[in-house]
Amino acid sequence: QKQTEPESSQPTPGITVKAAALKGPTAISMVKMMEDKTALAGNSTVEYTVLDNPELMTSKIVSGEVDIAALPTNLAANLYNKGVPYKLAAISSWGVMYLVTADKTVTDWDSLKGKKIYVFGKGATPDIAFRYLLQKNGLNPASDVQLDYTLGQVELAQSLIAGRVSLAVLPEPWVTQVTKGAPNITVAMDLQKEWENAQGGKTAIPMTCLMAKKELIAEHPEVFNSFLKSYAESIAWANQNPADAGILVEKHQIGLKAAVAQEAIPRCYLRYQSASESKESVNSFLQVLYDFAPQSIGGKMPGDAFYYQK
Amino acid sequence: MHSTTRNSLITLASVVFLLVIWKLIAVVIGADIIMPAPETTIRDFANIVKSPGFWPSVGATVLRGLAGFFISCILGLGVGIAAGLSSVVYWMVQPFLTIIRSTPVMAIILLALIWFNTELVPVFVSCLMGFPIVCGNIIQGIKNVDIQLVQMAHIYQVKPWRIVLELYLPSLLPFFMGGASTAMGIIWKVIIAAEILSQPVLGIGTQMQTAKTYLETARVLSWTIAIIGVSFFFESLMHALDNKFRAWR
Amino acid sequence: MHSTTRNSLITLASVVFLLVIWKLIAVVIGADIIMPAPETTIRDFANIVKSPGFWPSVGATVLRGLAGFFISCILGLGVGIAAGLSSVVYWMVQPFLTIIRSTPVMAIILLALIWFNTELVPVFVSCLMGFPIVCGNIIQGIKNVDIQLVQMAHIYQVKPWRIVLELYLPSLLPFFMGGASTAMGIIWKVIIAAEILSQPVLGIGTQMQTAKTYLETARVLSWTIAIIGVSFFFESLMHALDNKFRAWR
Amino acid sequence: MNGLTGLVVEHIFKQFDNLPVLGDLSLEVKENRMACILGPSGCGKTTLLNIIAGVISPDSGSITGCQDKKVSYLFQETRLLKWKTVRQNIEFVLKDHLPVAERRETVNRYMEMVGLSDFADYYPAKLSGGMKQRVAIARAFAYPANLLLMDEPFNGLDLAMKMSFIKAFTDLWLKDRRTALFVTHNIQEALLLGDEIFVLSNRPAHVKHHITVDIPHQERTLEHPQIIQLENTLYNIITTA
Amino acid sequence: MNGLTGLVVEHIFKQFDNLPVLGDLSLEVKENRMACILGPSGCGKTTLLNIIAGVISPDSGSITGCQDKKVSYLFQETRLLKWKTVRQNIEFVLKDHLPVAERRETVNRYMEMVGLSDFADYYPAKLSGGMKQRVAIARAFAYPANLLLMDEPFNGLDLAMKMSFIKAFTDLWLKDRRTALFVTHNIQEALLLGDEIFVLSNRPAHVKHHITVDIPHQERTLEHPQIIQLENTLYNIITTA
Ligand SMILES: Nc1ncnc2c1ncn2[C@@H]1O[C@H](COP(=O)(O)OP(=O)(O)OP(=O)(O)O)[C@@H](O)[C@H]1O
Ligand SMILES: Nc1ncnc2c1ncn2[C@@H]1O[C@H](COP(=O)(O)OP(=O)(O)OP(=O)(O)O)[C@@H](O)[C@H]1O
Ligand SMILES: [Mg+2]
Ligand SMILES: [Mg+2]
Repeated sequence: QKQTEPESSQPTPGITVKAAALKGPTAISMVKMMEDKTALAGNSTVEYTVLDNPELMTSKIVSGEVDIAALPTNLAANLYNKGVPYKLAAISSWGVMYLVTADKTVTDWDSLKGKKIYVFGKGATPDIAFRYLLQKNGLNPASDVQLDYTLGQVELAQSLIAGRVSLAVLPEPWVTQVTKGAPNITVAMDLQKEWENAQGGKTAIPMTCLMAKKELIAEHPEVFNSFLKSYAESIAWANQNPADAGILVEKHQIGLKAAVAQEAIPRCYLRYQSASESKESVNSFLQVLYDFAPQSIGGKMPGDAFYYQK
Repeated sequence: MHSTTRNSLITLASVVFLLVIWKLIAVVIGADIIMPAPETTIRDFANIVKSPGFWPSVGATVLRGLAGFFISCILGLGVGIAAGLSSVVYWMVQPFLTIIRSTPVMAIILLALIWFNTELVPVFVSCLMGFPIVCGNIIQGIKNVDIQLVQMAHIYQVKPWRIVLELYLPSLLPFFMGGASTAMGIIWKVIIAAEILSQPVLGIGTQMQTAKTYLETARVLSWTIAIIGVSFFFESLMHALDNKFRAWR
Repeated sequence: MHSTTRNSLITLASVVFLLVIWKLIAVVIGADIIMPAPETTIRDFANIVKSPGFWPSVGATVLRGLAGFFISCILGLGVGIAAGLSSVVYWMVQPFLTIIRSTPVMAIILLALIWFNTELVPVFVSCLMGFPIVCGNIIQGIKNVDIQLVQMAHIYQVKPWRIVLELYLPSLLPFFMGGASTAMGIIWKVIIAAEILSQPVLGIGTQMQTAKTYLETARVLSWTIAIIGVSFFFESLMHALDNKFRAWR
Repeated sequence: MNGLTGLVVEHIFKQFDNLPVLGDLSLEVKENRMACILGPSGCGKTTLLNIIAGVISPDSGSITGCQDKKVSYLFQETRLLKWKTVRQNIEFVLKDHLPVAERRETVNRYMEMVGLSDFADYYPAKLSGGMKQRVAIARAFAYPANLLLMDEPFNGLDLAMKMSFIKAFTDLWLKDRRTALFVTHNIQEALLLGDEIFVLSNRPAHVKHHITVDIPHQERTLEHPQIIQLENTLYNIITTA
Repeated sequence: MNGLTGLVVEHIFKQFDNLPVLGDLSLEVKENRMACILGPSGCGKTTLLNIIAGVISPDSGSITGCQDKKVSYLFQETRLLKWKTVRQNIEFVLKDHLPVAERRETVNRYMEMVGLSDFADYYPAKLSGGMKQRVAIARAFAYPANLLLMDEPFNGLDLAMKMSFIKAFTDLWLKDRRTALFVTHNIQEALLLGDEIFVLSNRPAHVKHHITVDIPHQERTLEHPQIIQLENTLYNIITTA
């Protein structure tokens, strides 16, 4: 706080950047920065909030309350298409989706035929991505398998542990929780890998991203760039030190316990990649969503202006 | 007839007033994604009404709501009368009522999902909300029944079930109507919330949730208008019924 | 005294019965993560009561609940009496009531989050639930006020505000109590739901949501017990008050 | 017709909170006779009828002779169901006791008797005070009881109507005798109807005077010399309390 | 004291639904005199009082002389607030008209008059029928009105009490005259209190007979020869409708 005092003797009084992250794996990317209270260029500081649900994130972005936000990429595209003055700054996670099962006969796509698969959030990204993969692997989502959307993520995890559900698409950190809680449940497929296969090895699935306010980018480019730098470091650190990161995750109430986070982090595919480098991946990802349900990304593919160019 | 026209006019004026406020809020907020203007929403509403999925969704939600309402009323009347008449029953059901009233739906929903078919979960949840409203009112109503009339009926050896039917029920009517019309209104809200959670194939809540994940706020509001319309229709029905029951006034 | 003991015993018996059912369900389901056994839960409950965060969380929720309750009652009484006395007001507020009753909380919570401080959102949302319950009952109650008494008061030129205070209010009491005690019960549920959505720093709902994401079902139930306890306490208070008000019976 | 003992009330005590209302009250009404109770306002007459009817129980004392009797009780208040019409109010107490045809005929007869045939479909809210009282009378008379209790039955009726009711009631009662006990504040009513007249004291009430009227009912008129004499006696008893 | 015209009721017609209740009813009560209405049950007496009090409005006809008067109305039903004690019920109508000390004194005086001082803190549910009526009487008398309307005021009271009330009321009224109009079914009450007696016809009601009683109130007793003669006249008028 000292640095932000208006009558500071410092030659360049810094600004306060407001950053928000969605609870869960998305926020892990920022945990090191939260802990270190890393100062940005020009003695600027960051104020962090962890938001509980996408609605809160939406309202904070629409009202312009936050400068930088970590959120699902499709939500970013949707918001962008609806006209919020933000840009995609970087991709932070490349997927957290797994097919988990207690059923040993599930080994490949063909073995899914005729099975009942629990998926959560009908029409949301995991659902669309999974149906896309089914199609790509020669299965008709409507007839070859039975998709059940009854349970939410938490209920799904509980039911898997309790043995009431045996086959489900699940994101981290639930995958870790479930495999910890019920040893008979294993990860049958890494949907990230499957996505890469389906895309011919060209692109990965850019699940969550960092979005920044145009105003910040334009008016304080050096502050913004120093943020990106710290952010990239923070991600790298978390990947290298999952145990320490886990402890911080619990401390900052990001929605995971330390032990869970430690195991989940390697499966969250946290990797910093700038917007311009990620363009192709993002485009093909959004295209898939668009083909299934144009509304899911706001009715159109975002143009080049969506991507922050250094 | 004449006063009906006047009443409709007043209601209309108040709806117009609401629209104006809405417009103002929309202008102040200036973000369609948070609060679309009324005209945008109404245009969108016109579209969904024409879409083929509209009536089936509305129908499914209405059926669930009515089921929840009737179950709430029957249970509420039964338990309320028993608890009102016997203090043993009263103190016996009290813990159950407290639990039903105050337990967060979240804590129950997984059990509900395990035991009931997805289609029925909203009905179950709406009973958890509607039943205690009706029941609480009936318990109060019973305390308010004129004991002198009950004494009279006992002296004249009127059969107990006829005392309940012809003496208690009419005395309870205003309390029942108060509870039932409130429950009727709130049940729609609860049904939607439960549909959002349990995602049955057809239902206004399911549609709303989809619109919400896609950030289509105007669509969310269009479905809200649909549920308000449904609610308004049934409330008017209740009001008409209430007036009919009061013929003896 | 004597009958109070008896009543407590009956309630106790019924609580024990509930625990037995709970135990049975837990055994049948056989999965702690879905339905922990009562003894596990009670042990966990004992732990959270001792934890330093317990009372502040409970206190915050109780404060919000009481605020929501009192605002609901005051608004419900005011609007209810006005609408009950004047048919113009009745038809004017009708659309507002319908909207408040049936609009899904979700559609409002976004707006609420923009306008209110996170701490206040649960209060606001609980008013949206409590107010129409009280209001609906009061409207019915007004219809039930003895017109003969009102005529008497007019003949004797009693001042209007004294007629409202000394004639209408006591007549409305059973209706008000019916509405208020139901609202009181349900408000806890709603406060929790809103806390889960808006995540204020302190609150039972916040704690519950955390426990839920950590898959700590016993902890979720422990907090449920806490809210049931709170609800039970205030309901008993209402009951005592109600009896006091009925001294003239 | 059935029942053998008449009504015997012995040593009744009743206290409300700290207010002693009945203090050692005893009286006896013989089978198929009509008794009348006179007494100051608030002395406990209604309380006594309520005790006999079983609505409240005495603190001590015993009542015999009404256990297995059907009781018809004309309350001090009309106690009509306001959501039922005149006809429905009377039918309400008859439904469980008479078959439909007979019930309809009975209801019509008693409505005719109290002059309310034209108002059969009126709700109580639209009747005058006296008309409501007449519905209550019709209901009490129509009910097939062995014991008839009436608390100020002719309250709020005009003189002509009261006279015709007293006549009609006497006729009915002579034809189809029942044990009857009624409360009144009117000496003439008491003398025209009662076989026994009990005058109660002030609170705590007991029987202060007991008069037996030995004139056949058919012969009783207000001009009958013995009646006039009893009237004066009673008048003096009551006004010089 | 104030007001100059008395009460003039002219050509009143009133119909409920399709039931004509009052048909061209006219009557006049002179300033500070007491008038009495007799008439068969259900003929429209209460309706007439309600019209005069302004509770309901007539279909046609005019009423003059009560516009700016304070009216005290003893209704046919007691109309007590059941959540208020005897004292509070009387205070309820006085609060806006008398300062606190005077009010307290007035309430005590009238409770004394109706013999309910010991029951000041009783709720109506615990009073007998006659006691409730007495509270209503105390309330109506205590209220400082210029016009007093009473519908069967002495209903449910015992004879001794009624006589003492008639006496008390006459004294009050002689001291502090008000225009008064009351309904009764009792000829003796009418003769002891009324300056004018109007006998109404059957529905639709109009004034069938009008008798003026010219005996000073202090001299009226039931033994007064002129009263006895009038009593017979009225008795014949009423019973031979
Ligand atoms: N609100 C009403 N609607 C319809 N009819 C009514 C209403 N009020 C009174 N009546 C009718 O008007 C007639 C006169 O009623 P009212 O109460 O004036 O009689 P009353 O002379 O006071 O009789 P009583 O001596 O029995 O009190 C009755 O036949 C009654 O049924
Ligand atoms: N439930 C009660 N609680 C307390 N006191 C009561 C109750 N019921 C009656 N009383 C008292 O008992 C006394 C007798 O009442 P009761 O109604 O028997 O009188 P009553 O002889 O019928 O008088 P009335 O001629 O006025 O009808 C009264 O003083 C009354 O206040
Ligand atoms: Mg009595
Ligand atoms: Mg009348």
